[in-house]
Amino acid sequence: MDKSMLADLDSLPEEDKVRMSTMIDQLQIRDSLRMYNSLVERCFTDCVDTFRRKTLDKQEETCVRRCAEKFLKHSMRVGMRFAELNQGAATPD
Amino acid sequence: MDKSMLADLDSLPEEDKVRMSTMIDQLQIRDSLRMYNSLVERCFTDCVDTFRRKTLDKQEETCVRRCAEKFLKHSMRVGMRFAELNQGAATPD
Amino acid sequence: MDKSMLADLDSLPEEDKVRMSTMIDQLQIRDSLRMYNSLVERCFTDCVDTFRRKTLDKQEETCVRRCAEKFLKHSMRVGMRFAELNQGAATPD
Amino acid sequence: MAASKPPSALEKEQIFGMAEKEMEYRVELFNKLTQTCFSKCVENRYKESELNMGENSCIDRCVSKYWQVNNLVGQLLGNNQGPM
Amino acid sequence: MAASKPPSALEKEQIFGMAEKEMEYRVELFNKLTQTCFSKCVENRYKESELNMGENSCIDRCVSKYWQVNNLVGQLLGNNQGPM
Amino acid sequence: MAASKPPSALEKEQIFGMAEKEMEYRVELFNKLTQTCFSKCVENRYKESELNMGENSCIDRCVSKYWQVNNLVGQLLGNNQGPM
Repeated sequence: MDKSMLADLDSLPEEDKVRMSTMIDQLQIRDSLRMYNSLVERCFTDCVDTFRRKTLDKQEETCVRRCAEKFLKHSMRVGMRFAELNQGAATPD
Repeated sequence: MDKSMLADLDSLPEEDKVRMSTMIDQLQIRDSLRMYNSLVERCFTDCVDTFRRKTLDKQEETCVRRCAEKFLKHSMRVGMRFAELNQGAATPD
Repeated sequence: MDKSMLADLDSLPEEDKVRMSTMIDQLQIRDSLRMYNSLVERCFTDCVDTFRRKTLDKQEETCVRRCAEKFLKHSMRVGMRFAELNQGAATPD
Repeated sequence: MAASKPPSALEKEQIFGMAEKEMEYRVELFNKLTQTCFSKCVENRYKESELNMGENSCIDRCVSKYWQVNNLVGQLLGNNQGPM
Repeated sequence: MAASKPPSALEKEQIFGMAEKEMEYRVELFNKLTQTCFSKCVENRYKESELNMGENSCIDRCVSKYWQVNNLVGQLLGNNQGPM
Repeated sequence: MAASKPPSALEKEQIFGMAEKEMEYRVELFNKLTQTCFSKCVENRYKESELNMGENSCIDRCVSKYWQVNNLVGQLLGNNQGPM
């Protein structure tokens, strides 16, 4: 969001700020549900390849657990780097 | 949707129930259009690989028909299994 | 959008036409931002494969430039063909 | 609960918003499951338009396993039955 | 039609909603077509920034065939010109 | 700016709409970056649940390079810092 837009937001009355923060909350909920669905899809695709039984075997379950943990750690690391770059973009440098 | 949320919905006046059912309809329309687009993309990708002419040849057309029919049958089967699992999840098991 | 729907729109008062054109503008903005994100993802995936340094080397940068230019030219060409087909679909032919 | 005072306009927006997100989530889960199991189970030469027995049983097991992966990941993230 | 009585608020919402879904559908169709034909027709080493003749004619034919597949699938699903 | 007259209802809709599109854009950028760098950097046999040193440094460089590609494409399209 660039600064002129934020200036416009400051001039909005209280009820609009509430509306804006509700919108942000809703987008974050949608975003985390999407990330969840993508994580499930990726770990399923990478870990489950045989369909002779209808339940996960031990090996598949271990694979899914590790995949999910790795993905979450990865995602947090990317989030930190991404935030640094976003801040850096606002400074002269 | 969990039960507490449904309880909240029950306490809403008639006009909100109409609004909710309109929202559900709209999401279902959007969903079926997206599924349609995905089906077209998949069958095109799997069946069409040569671009020496601008019209589908007989073989490509047959492939697309079978692909679409298979996908629809698949999708219906998944829908039934998915519904069973959704119901099972609500019971003690 | 088929004609019966457009006929309905004609019968709407001025403020609704404004609302409709605002909606169209918003969808176009969202669309071009999505296209932008897809372009970045594709060119990154096709051009960047080594991670021994944290900055793009000359070769990667050249690859990304060409990829983006090709994609934009491709996208414009597809847009023209797509528009022709859309118009053709509305005429008897 | 039905006897409690009616929700405010803002609360209503939040109820509608949550219901919408929840539905979008389920639709997306279904769509990803459908696409993934089609890729895993259905041969993509399309020699016939019927699903054969092998494909059908593969689909059933694939849906079942996908569901388990969904629940397993939900547990890891700290709730019991998926994200909601 | 323009002379008929004005639509109610709910009818208006439905008209707007349908128009929005229809536009989203067309945008998504265009985007998928663009991505798919780029993958099928454009060499991904990017040795130059121009599309060559072979790529250009491949793109034209790819768009045409994609359109036909879209219509063919629409017919199979029971309407004549795609989903709308 | 804060002293100028308050925006009209339509202007407000446009401000909210633009802010929403901008946020959706950033979320999508982050998601694509996350998925792409996971594919490029993390071995997908999942022999352990920790990211090892090689993976961690690959991720940092991948994020940095993705960011540069994003800016480079933004410049090509005629603005200086990405699409907004």
